[in-house]
Amino acid sequence: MADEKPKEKPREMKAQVTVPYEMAMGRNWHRFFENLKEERIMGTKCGKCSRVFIPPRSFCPRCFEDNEEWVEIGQEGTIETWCYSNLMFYGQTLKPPFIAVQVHLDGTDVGLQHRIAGFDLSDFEKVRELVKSGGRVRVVWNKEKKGNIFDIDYFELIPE
Amino acid sequence: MRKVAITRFAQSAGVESGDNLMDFTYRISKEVLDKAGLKRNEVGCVMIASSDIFHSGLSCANAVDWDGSGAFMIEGTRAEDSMFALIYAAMRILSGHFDTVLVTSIIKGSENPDNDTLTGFFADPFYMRPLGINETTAAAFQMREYMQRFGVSEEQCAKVAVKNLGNALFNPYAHMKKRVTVDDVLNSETVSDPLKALECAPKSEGVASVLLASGDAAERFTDKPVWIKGFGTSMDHFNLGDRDLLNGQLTVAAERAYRMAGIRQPRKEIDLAEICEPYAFQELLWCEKLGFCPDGEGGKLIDSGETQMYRAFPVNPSGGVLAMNPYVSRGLYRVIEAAMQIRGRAGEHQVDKKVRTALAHGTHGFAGQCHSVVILEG
Amino acid sequence: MTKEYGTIVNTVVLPYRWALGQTWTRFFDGLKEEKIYGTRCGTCGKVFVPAKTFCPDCYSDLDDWMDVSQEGTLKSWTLVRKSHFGQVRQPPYALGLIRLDGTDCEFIHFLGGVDWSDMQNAREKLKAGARVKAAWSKEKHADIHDISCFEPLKS
Amino acid sequence: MGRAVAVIGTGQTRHGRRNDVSYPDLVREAVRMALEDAGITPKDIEGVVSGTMPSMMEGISDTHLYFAEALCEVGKPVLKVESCGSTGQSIAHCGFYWVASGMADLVLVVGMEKMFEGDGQATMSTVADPWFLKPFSAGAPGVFTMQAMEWMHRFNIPEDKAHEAAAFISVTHHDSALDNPYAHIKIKIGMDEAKNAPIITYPVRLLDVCPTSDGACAVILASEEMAKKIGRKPAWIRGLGFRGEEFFYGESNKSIWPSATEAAKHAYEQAGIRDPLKELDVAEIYNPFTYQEMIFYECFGFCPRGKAPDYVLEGKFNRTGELPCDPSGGVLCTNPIGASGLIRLAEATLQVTGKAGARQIEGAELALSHAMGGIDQFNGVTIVGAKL
Repeated sequence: MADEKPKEKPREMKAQVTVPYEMAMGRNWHRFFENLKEERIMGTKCGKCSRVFIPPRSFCPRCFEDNEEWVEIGQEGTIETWCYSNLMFYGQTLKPPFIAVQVHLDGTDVGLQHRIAGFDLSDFEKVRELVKSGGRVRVVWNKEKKGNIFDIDYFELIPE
Repeated sequence: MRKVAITRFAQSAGVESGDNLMDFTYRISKEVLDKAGLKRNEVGCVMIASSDIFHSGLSCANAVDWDGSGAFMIEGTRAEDSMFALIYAAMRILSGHFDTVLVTSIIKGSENPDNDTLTGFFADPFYMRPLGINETTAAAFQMREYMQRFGVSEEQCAKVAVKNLGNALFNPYAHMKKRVTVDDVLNSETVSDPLKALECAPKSEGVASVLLASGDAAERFTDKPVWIKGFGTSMDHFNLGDRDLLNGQLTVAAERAYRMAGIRQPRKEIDLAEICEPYAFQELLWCEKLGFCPDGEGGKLIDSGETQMYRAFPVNPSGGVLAMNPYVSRGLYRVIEAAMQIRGRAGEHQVDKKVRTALAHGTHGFAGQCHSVVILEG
Repeated sequence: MTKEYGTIVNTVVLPYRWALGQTWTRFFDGLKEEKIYGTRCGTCGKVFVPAKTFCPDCYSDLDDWMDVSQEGTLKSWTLVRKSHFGQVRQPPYALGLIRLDGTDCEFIHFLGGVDWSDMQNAREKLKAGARVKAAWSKEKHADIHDISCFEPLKS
Repeated sequence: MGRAVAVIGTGQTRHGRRNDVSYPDLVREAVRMALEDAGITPKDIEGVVSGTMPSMMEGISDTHLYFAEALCEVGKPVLKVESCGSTGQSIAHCGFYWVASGMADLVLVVGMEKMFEGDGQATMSTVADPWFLKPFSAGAPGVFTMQAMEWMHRFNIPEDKAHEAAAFISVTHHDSALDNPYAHIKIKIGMDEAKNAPIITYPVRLLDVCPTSDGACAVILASEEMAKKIGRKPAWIRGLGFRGEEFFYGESNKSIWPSATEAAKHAYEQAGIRDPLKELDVAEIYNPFTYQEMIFYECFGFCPRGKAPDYVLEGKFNRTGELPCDPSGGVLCTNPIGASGLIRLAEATLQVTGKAGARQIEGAELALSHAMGGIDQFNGVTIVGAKL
């Protein structure tokens, strides 16, 4: 038998793995999402370094102290960086093309990840004309609120 | 050689928590640093342990674990198992490169699906997984062999659950605590015959954190250092069929730890053991393999009553893993419990006798594929 | 949602295509033809089933393939009664550790042909050393389920 | 401080799509080569460290269990360490401290990944949390693109110049890979091709991006005494560092990337390096994206901030330049994630021991190896030298 060759080429075994999790939001994020439902964006502030966080951290990862102060954050901000994605992968939440953005909301010290939308995204060259790092954006609320990050539907560009 | 001390520690309770993983991690890590009077950025190195058994639905768990463990811009990494993290942390100190290492182990059992679902992912995709092998079925094979080969009875195995769930009544951190009888255990639902529900560990929350320090640095943080005198790990074959399930690698892991700690007669020189027994009978089998009693006499050991909390050789006065099973953290919980006993500060579950040397054990994989042993001394 | 605090349901669904490689492919091809292939180590002489690419003890390549016996003795078993998410089949079902004749390791598979409503009888039938034999599935897909289960031989 | 540690053997599989072998067999392929390279047998090994990009990529948990035999772990002390993309460096560091602590004289370190078996981008999106980051995940390219855009904006780098430099890196690395027998992508490309390749996530184009690879890498670490006893030419670990930033991407400044900067600084301090551009002979940088490689040049002090494209276009980092970077072709041409960071160390070792074959940098004596992981969060650096 030693000289017998396998009859077929090596195969692959295909499978889909599903694993369900239910994860706690914790007090801070729960409060954040509850506020989104009322169209308010709340962040937390570090008592030591004074940085304002969004998502609202319960602690400052650098100072390692509790963030006890809540502050309401502006609904406009500046584009720190952005990315036009035309890449499709399995199980993606947003269907491409979409524009992922890091927004520096007024009154915060960190960037928030979200998306820019509200206009035709099919032509990249046009998108490139419109979206610039340093440009201004504002929140567009979702009419239907579910207490998650999509209560902010998207950020729209504020014309210069 | 340098010495390594456990200086301060903290553990969370096993009951379900509404805290998110990040805040939970912060709370416990912060507690340890505050106790030690150490600032986050003064820590030499941070070692995170979080499970790779599809931990909370997040890949690269270290990414989300990083902030809460205080690791921002600090030297560090993440290990797969809390005992691995502790041992690696000790090595970092022994190397002379670091004086302090904060070890934080993290899991929120309540957020995950069943233990059996997750441990099933240890199995290879072609052979053991399609047959439904997981930690429980592997343990059931092992238990039956144990009973068959040595005549250990189901009652003797059940007694471990009676003892440990009872001990847990005195441990404020334990998850499952119950006064039960042998009959209660034997009459509980059959999970995977011969294993009964009360003989199988629950899935628990568990964030635990320990601050290790070098011999010279330790006194800055505590007046009661607990020294890590020895440690050892060992790995068995993957395929259950390639192993003797009753004669695995625990003996080898223990020998390594004993040699390092200079222990020749474990039963005499060790005062107390915290053993990782996700399945009741395993406490008996592991006691044999650790050299606490001859092979096949684990049943007699439990019958003798010696391993009860207030007797000569307490095993799992905390209630063990049967009472509290935060998968990846369970080894570190054993270490913390052993350290508490050595310090004489275990509160209501403090044992009667003076504990000078204690053993902590951790295991993961099917039927004890991988074992870790740590020897602590006051 | 059943929890009394805010949560997010995060269901992870991922696709995989695991490569069988030469050895598993050939082993499963064998099952399709109702053959159970093992490999023998030229160094230590042990026979492993399922066939292995290399000896787990000697680390040497194994290329001595053999068609091993479909009968063996039972070393241990369990009857799974409790359900969990993503389980391979609906409980109750039984699994056995089986030493196939002429091999040096245990083979794992389902156990069948046993009446689980009478546990005392089942335990008697499946005590250590009980003889079992492979029963084949009618439909074969070149996977581990081509063997339907192992059944006790009438003694 | 601590004992000296040497790399005495390395092994790499042929990388690429490897469905000819099952995962454990792939791992063993690398281990066997490393054993052979070091001239030792599995029995000699006193400890094993392994790691992958964590389990969702494999669909198998705690792979140190599954690979027990392939990794020569049975009956041996083991540790498993993982830090996402930077795993390769983290496991090497673990092996280093194991030997440095005096707890073992010979440690086997193995990193592996079979990326073809899962969905890479889907897996990487599970690194992100489900509340804030995952919903906007555009996979790894999305993250790296945002970083590149931030960097260009911050330092006023004209897009055209960055584009030109990125293409230049792509062309030179693909050329280098042709000389690397283990490399996955072996194609000859020209500047026009690189510059006009399809856009993945603007400005990142197809040829700016690493492939998906199957592969494994093994490295054997030894104490000074053991290295001398075995007698093969070793590479000495001269410095190492690892740093991580906040989980939420928007909280730290990725254009100056503190974790990369500080990890290298820590390693330089130990190695006594003050002017890396002059003192290092070669660097193996973890470069899944050409743009990112330029940011690394700046973080590692190879050039001033914002000047990487100029240096690149001057040819400073070519194989014939002042500091050749990624003469192996780097991650850009071969990326089995869990192995990638360790391959960097293996390649650095080959360079300083003069065993790098056609990709050898003449006279290389001091080399930097590096890996990056998480959501642009972690960086690990190891420096090896021909002399202790």
